[in-house]
Amino acid sequence: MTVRLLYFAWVREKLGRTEEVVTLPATVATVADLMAWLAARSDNDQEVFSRVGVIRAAIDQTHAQPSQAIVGAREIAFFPPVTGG
Amino acid sequence: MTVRLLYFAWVREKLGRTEEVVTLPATVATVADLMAWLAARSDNDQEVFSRVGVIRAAIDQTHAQPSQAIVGAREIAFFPPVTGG
Amino acid sequence: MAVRVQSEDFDISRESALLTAGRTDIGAVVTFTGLVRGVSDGTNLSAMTLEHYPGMTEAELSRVEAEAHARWPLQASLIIHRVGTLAPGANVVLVIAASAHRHAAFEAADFLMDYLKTRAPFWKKETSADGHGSWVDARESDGKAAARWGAD
Amino acid sequence: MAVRVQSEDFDISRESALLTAGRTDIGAVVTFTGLVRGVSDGTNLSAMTLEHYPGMTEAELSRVEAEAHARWPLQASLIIHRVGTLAPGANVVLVIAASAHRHAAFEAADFLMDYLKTRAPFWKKETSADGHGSWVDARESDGKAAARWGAD
Repeated sequence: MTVRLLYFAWVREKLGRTEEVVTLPATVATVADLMAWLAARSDNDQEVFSRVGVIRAAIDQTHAQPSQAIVGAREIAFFPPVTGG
Repeated sequence: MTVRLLYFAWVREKLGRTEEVVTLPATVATVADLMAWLAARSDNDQEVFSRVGVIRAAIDQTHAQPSQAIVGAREIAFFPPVTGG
Repeated sequence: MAVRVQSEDFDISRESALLTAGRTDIGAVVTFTGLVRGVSDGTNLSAMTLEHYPGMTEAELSRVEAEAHARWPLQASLIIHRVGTLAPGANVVLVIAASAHRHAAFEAADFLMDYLKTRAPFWKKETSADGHGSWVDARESDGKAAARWGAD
Repeated sequence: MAVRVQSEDFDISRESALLTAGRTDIGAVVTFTGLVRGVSDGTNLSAMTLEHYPGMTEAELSRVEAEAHARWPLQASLIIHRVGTLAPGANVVLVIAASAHRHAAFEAADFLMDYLKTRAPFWKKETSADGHGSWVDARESDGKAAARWGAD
């Protein structure tokens, strides 16, 4: 499965990129799986994606829980808790 | 004691006057006393001032309870419950 | 803190800008605007006329405003109430509460309206489409709304 | 119902007038304006920069607005949120709720702000007077404020 990943705020700054396209192994089924898979890529990724209780995700522009399945997703975003308003 | 009385809204309309100056006997000590004294003047006054639970009063531009003393008042107003806003 | 009773209309942006101009300690501005509705209890209205008690109105609005400042940390506030004859859709009342934080601004504006409605000496007379005039009855719900805030 | 994400400023009166124009069924309009404060946790700020997630922002604001309409009888509503770099004192967000009655308008505007703060994908970065930039942490109090309204 190929999916576009988007990053915002300090997640974007720490990773040093705004977005990327990744091809995932079939074992990556949920948001939590994806975060673990991303964390294993580099020390920098580890620093961001190991923060499971902090980093939030959205699948196709809708908030998603860590347990949520990513099957069929076109776009998955990772970001800190929102601070608008 | 001489005091200016002011009337508003349907109190004003029913009495047919906006204000008047009255000289009160010493026995009229409270707002309730004043309403009873006014009610005794005519059928029209009776119709308005006998409605003790409805008509509100203000002494010198501050809301007043029926039991409140009127001694020293310069201006006493009678009106229906307010409906602004 | 300011209260005004006037026949003229008001401009929300202008009044809000006057309260916040040159300040950077205000994080939240809540405004409430009350308007004349065209239908009252099923009757079409042609106009709403507001009578008030000059002198006491300003005094009572100032007391209500002072009470809000005593209860919430407000940076600024404003109450404008129109009087005279107004058409359906017209502005009647403007309340503004400005604070560092939003909950104080929301609660204070809500409080100002509840207290204004039960304390300020204004009386509404509706004129129906057929020309019949009738004084608006006070609503029990307004008394209950004001009682939410506890004794003062 | 409308949501807008923009870098330009907004005008409260203009937006409010657009919602109420030609209508006589609206008795209450509540507006909330959020502004950039000049001091944050004791630090003087020179600017606030708002980043957002284009597409999701509009979608999420529309969901929040639809939720408010499902909970209260609203005649009209509006959410405008600015993005980009803003100076202290500048407007950040405008929420308007219009209803026949004031309590619905107050509650809906309060709700819209609470939900917007915990749902809409905006992130604030403060720039201090000495040029240091830091991302604003989410406040636990905002989560508690949103939880006041119960599950949706």
